[in-house]
Amino acid sequence: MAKLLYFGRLTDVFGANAETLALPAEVNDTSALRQWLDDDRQLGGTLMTKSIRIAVNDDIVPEPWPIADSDEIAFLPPVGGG
Amino acid sequence: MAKLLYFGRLTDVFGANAETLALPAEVNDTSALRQWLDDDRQLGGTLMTKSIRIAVNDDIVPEPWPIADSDEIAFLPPVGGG
Amino acid sequence: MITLTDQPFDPAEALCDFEKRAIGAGAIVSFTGLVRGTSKLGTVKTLHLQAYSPMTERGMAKAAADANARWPLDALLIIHRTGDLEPGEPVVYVATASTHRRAAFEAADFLMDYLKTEAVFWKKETTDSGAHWVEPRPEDYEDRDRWSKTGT
Amino acid sequence: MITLTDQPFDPAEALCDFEKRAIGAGAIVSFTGLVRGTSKLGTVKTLHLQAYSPMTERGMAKAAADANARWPLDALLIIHRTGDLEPGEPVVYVATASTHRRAAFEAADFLMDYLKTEAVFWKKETTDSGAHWVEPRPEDYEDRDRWSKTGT
Repeated sequence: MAKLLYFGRLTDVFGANAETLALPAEVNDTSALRQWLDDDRQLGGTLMTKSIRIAVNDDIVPEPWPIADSDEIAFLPPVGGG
Repeated sequence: MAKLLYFGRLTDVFGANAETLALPAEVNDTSALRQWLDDDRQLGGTLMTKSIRIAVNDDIVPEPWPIADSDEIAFLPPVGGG
Repeated sequence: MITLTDQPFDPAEALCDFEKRAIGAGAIVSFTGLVRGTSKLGTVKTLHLQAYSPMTERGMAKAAADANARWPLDALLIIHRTGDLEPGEPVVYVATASTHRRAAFEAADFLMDYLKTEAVFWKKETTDSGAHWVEPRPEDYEDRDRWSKTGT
Repeated sequence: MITLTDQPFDPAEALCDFEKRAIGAGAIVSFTGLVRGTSKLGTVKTLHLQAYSPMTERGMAKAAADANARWPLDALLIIHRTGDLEPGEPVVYVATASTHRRAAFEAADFLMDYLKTEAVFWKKETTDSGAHWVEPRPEDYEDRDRWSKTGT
């Protein structure tokens, strides 16, 4: 099972901070994951924008990046604190 | 009588913060005062340098500036706090 | 020293502690960021700050190391809130100490630009007209870009 | 608000009071200048600060007015010591508050450059090797010249 984390405005889009799910066999990199999840939740392309970065197991990755069903995968909209 | 004030390193040069004295009749502007006082105390030109500014009655003046025997005249080496 | 906390903190107390650590430094610059009472969208009720630990802490530690490499600092402090804050509450506190006044100013300025544009936080503002997520403004990215080193 | 005092003061307390005055500002920058423990001439025993009142206060008020004219500040504070200070004691404290982080940083920086090069003070440092009067360094004048407005 993969753990997906949703930050910032994606928390509202998904209605949750996180979920655990089994990835379909063909979803084996971050590009495929963006496409599959966006379609599955009918987000109309929200996850396809480059301004949302992806971290795999706590590291932001260049994409596409391979993913496995045991990974923690975080979707990160533009950051900023202070 | 004029009141003369000595600040910064001039406090040490004159051995005092201030003194009150009668100005000679011919000492009627700041240039004449610098020259007369430097000679009188044998300061070897210490008071002749431009980096020492003069304030008359609490205002820094462009020189030569007229002075009277009732003025408060301050000698100000380069300033700086903090 | 870097602290991420979901509890309110007192910048004056932080400055007092920091001064003790920075004895001998000569120059201390501090920045306090407070939750504003009004925004473009109305009167602010709360500001919610979300972090992603330990990525958030790691990023802040890297920025602190960058500041230490770039300026001769005697001490450095970052405190950043998470959770729900009310207007007037401190969100962030940065302090830098150096023998050199200019180094202390620049390092604090640099750290704030990092925190505003690169630190791993997300902010949700709730006003009387609703809630929205706040992302950095173009000026924030321009401020940050002042520090980019080209050709080194 | 400008204070010239021959009594020790506490920057943390000053920041605490300033925050209360600056509620709603968003960004507060503060600078603390402490007496250093060592100088080129050895271990510092005391720093003596001489002022010329009311010229000193008038100059500081003018600098504060210049900062207010130049940046959108919600509040501003300068505290400056006179008399005899020991290493580690605060000499100067400047705080600025603004809606804009950049304005708060620049105004504090500007005020410190004024205080270092134009404020009407003289400093005498006593070290284990003797006493001497300290005047601004060339870098201090260069820092100040960053703020000169040409052609306006």
